[in-house]
Amino acid sequence: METREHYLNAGHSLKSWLLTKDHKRIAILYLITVTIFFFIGGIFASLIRVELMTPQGDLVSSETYNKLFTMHGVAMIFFFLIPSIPATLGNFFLPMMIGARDLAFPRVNLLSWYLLVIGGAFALFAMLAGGVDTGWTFYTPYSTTYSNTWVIATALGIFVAGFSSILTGLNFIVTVHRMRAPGLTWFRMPLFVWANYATAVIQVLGTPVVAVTIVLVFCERVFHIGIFDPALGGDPVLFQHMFWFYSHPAVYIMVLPAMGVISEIISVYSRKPVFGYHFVAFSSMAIAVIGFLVWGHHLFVSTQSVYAGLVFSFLSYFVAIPSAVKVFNWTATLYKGSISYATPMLYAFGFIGLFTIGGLTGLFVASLGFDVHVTDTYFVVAHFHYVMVGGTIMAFLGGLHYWWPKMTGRMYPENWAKLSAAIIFIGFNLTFFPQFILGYLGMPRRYHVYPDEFQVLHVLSTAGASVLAIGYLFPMVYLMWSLRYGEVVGRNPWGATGLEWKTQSPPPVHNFDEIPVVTHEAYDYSTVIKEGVEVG
Amino acid sequence: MAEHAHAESLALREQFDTAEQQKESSTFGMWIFLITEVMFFGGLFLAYTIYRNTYPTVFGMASTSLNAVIGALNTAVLLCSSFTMVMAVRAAQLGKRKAIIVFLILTLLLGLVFLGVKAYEWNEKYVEHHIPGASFHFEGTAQQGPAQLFFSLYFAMTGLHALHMVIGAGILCWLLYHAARGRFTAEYMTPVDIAGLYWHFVDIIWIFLFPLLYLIDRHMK
Amino acid sequence: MSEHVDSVKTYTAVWLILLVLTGVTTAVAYIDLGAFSIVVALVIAAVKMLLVALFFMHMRHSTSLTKLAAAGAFLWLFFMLAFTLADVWTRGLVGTPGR
Amino acid sequence: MKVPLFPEQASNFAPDVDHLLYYLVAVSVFFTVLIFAAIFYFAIRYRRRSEHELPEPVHAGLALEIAWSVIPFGLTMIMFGWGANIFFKESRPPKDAAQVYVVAKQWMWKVQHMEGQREINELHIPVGRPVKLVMTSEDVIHSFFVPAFRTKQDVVPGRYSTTWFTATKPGKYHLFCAEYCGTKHSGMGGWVYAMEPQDYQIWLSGGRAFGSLAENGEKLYQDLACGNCHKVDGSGRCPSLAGLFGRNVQLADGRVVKADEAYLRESILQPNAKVVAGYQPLMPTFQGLVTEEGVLQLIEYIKSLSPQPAAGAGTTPAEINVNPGAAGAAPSNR
Repeated sequence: METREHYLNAGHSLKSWLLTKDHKRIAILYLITVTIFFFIGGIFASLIRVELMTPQGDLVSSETYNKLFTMHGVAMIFFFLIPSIPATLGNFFLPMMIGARDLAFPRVNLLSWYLLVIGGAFALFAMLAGGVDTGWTFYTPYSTTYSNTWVIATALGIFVAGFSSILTGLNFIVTVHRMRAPGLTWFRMPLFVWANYATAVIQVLGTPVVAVTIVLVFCERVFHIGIFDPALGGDPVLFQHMFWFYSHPAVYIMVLPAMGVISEIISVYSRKPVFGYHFVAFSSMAIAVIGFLVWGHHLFVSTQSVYAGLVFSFLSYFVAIPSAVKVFNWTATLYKGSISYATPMLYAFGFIGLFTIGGLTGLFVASLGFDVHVTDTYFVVAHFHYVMVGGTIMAFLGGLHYWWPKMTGRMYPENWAKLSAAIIFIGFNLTFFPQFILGYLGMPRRYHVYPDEFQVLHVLSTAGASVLAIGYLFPMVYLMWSLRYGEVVGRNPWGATGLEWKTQSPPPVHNFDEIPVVTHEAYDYSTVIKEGVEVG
Repeated sequence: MAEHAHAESLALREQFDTAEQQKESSTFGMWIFLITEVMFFGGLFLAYTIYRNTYPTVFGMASTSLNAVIGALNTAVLLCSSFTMVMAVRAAQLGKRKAIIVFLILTLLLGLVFLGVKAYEWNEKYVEHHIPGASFHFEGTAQQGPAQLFFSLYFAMTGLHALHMVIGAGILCWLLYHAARGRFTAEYMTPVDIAGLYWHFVDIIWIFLFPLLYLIDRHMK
Repeated sequence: MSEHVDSVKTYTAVWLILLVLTGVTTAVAYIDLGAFSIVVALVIAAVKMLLVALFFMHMRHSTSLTKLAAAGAFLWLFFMLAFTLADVWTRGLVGTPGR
Repeated sequence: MKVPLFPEQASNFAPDVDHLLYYLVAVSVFFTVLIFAAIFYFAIRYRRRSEHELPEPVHAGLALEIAWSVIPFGLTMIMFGWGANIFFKESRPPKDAAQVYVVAKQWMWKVQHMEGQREINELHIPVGRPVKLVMTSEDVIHSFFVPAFRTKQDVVPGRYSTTWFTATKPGKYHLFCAEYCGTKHSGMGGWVYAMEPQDYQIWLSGGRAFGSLAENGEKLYQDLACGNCHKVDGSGRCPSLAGLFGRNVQLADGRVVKADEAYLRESILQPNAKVVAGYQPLMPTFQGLVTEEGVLQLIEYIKSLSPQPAAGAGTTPAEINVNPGAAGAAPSNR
């Protein structure tokens, strides 16, 4: 055991990491990168919350505040949430789950990490050089003509990071189509693979549009050519169409892989196949497709036509079906299961609860007459934080704990993990639930100074944010600790069925000593658990 | 595969089981990449559609100021380059090293001719003050704004197309280098094949750009 | 695609048709067809695209997966154009400018 | 300190939106409780009792899957229909609405009443009478938001956007800019004063000194020498503007457009975009020479030249079959 070669000890030099083509090492590189951006974005978030404790705006100036929320959004969305699950857990486990030795294009995989780093460097440069204040949405003509901050550097960063996302998606699609182990038919694939496949489809079809939109904004700003400039007869609402054509599906880039993680976790810790496997698999694809047809629900009050608004509102409700199908099927999976309360399962419970609230409030804002009142208020802020923080980050942490023993060969400390999961859940709700009320009261988004009567709810939200911040620091510390002191684990500590659990922990360089042949459906626990026989 | 001295860097990679699987993956990967390109240019086509729909008359006037004959000839040049490219791929399929090189050189030359003509046209626009920006002026209409929108789109679309051509030319040079060293055989010619896909795709973009940019309201002139 | 080596004759024929179509589309542009000139121009361009894709890009020998992927790209392009135009074309119909 | 948990209801739309909220909350609470309860119950009832237990798989039934897709979907369709209904109402101002012009710029709201009152960051309106706002922006996108009225409308440079409401309760309500517009975005707010009609009349009579909007427009019209070409009797080089507003105009390229505010604005700033049939494109652009407020005054003056009494009548909603102009399809002009 001590001397066995695995992907972590196959080379110790910096070069062996920076020039690696091993998807597992690239996943670790990604994990480090997105964690850094998560903490950068988190620092901005903390400053925002501290600032909002008082209505006067006395901690920072308006200019600084506008930069804070912009950079919080940019760091979190483009450099944390979008790459978070697909590029780390997906990169690590997608090839293993389909029984492949690597992704189809390992060098492209490494390139896409470098692109993220280069894009991130541009964004970081913009942040350090003075920041950018357009909001992460870069609405024209503010971003092209009026803002005098570092728009170009940030836009370049997002453009480059976009190609990172495209290449990851491309790699996943080809890998799933061409690299599956013998016997692994489409409907034997784990649902995490389905979810990442659906995500990859969105990345490939959507990201190029935002890339070209950024190119146009870039040209307009640098050469003053004016594609969206109303002074020349250009249409600023066209920018919003092009931006949201990507950025609404991008929400599903963030949440679909999270749903995939939850499917895995719910199944393993109930020891039952996911209820309605086919429906859950297809619902991922349905979300990917329908998600492209609803972008105009961000434009209800933008001077978009009433009829377009009607169509977009109507179609938005179709996304609700596959999302509801997933939630119901996860819940039904628990029925007559053998439910363990391991940390990943707690995160999964948290995910289902928070995603349910986030999803249901999505129905609120898809309703035209209702959205007119709450759009661009804290109601929307609360809604998408429930989906992205309550959804994606809960699943990311859940997945990280679930696969941690496989990735590192060591177990995390269970009690600390449970404690921090509870702290995160409580802190999250305390932070964001008051924002629903604030939003309905009419507190607009992106406000540095606000009327006094909103202060109590803001203070409550800030208090929650401090709890949440502590909750996020805990796993950082104990996961690092476990790298050295965690209990050594065997191949399959959870009694899980995926192919990734059939190889050693941590896995060897080429994942499998021998490529497995798949003969069973996914989640057939009778192949792993023999009643009365020791697990592991 | 392994008998060739350089084969290990180009032939079967360790993540694949068979050469067939590798070839299919590479080709499919290139198709997926082309899909992203469709959507990339799609954003520009969207902006074009919206503004042409809003300002039909000005777009017609601005379009007729372009030289349609040069545009058509340049289209023909690009189609010829596609023909020589497909001939290069065919030569690679048959393992004819010399023919690969000849056809790749022809493709490269035709591509450079296209870019040269494009540069000439852009220079003409510069002389005529049709480049969007402070010194923009389009005679014949008081609607300078929409006229400038047309030329903004013209430069964005032809510029990004030309950028793809330049990248394509770079890929052709890379292919030529390896073809000269005899790395492509009838069994292993995937790079030539997928470079061909890319080159033809760039051609297809131009096939749409030409009528959309050059041929609006020609009959009015 | 070493399994399918098309003949030089096929390629030459496609090439010549493409050149002819370029001439046709240019010539037709000088005839006043009203609203149909854009339709004709786009149909000719689509035919040229299909010729290039099917023959030069060997799509007629491709797997159905590749064909599906290519069709998907155009479907998505259609989504983007159709829904944005749905907005632009119906603006102001309710009697208020904007909205 | 007062800590409100629910916004005031002060417009005709506020009760509608609040009722929709109650429905949405009821549906959400039902499903949230259902799912939370199921998770808790299953998690406790079926907790793992031995490390080696292997539960029997439970297979999904098609009927169940369809039921829990279709029933919630039916509930969401009510959300759609209800919300769309309110939205449609919000989008169609009544014909007798009093018109108020709003020009937004970084970072203030400039309001002009028909009678000549001008306000900055304040809007005085009478209770019980529909008010229609015609808005545009001089720089970036802003958004006119009055939480107590439950209305919001983006204000976009280069075009007019419209919203309307009827205040139902006298009082002082927050006006916010809801679309991020730069450094002092959060300072771009003010107050809407809903007043009893008689108080409103008193307030109105306080500001006659400025002259009415149409009077100011007439002054501007003379300063810019518009009348040199646009002669009233139609003998000038340019079409007469008398009776123009609200009429359908035949254009040189064959299209017919309705002469509404957007058309007049475009014709002042981009005269050659729509040339009237029988006239030459001679008019120079007034882009940069007239402010957005000036354009609004000119429009009001041109409206006052129409035979039917325009005072306070605002625009009549265009018929559905009228070509909306620049934004509309114009396939005939290829």
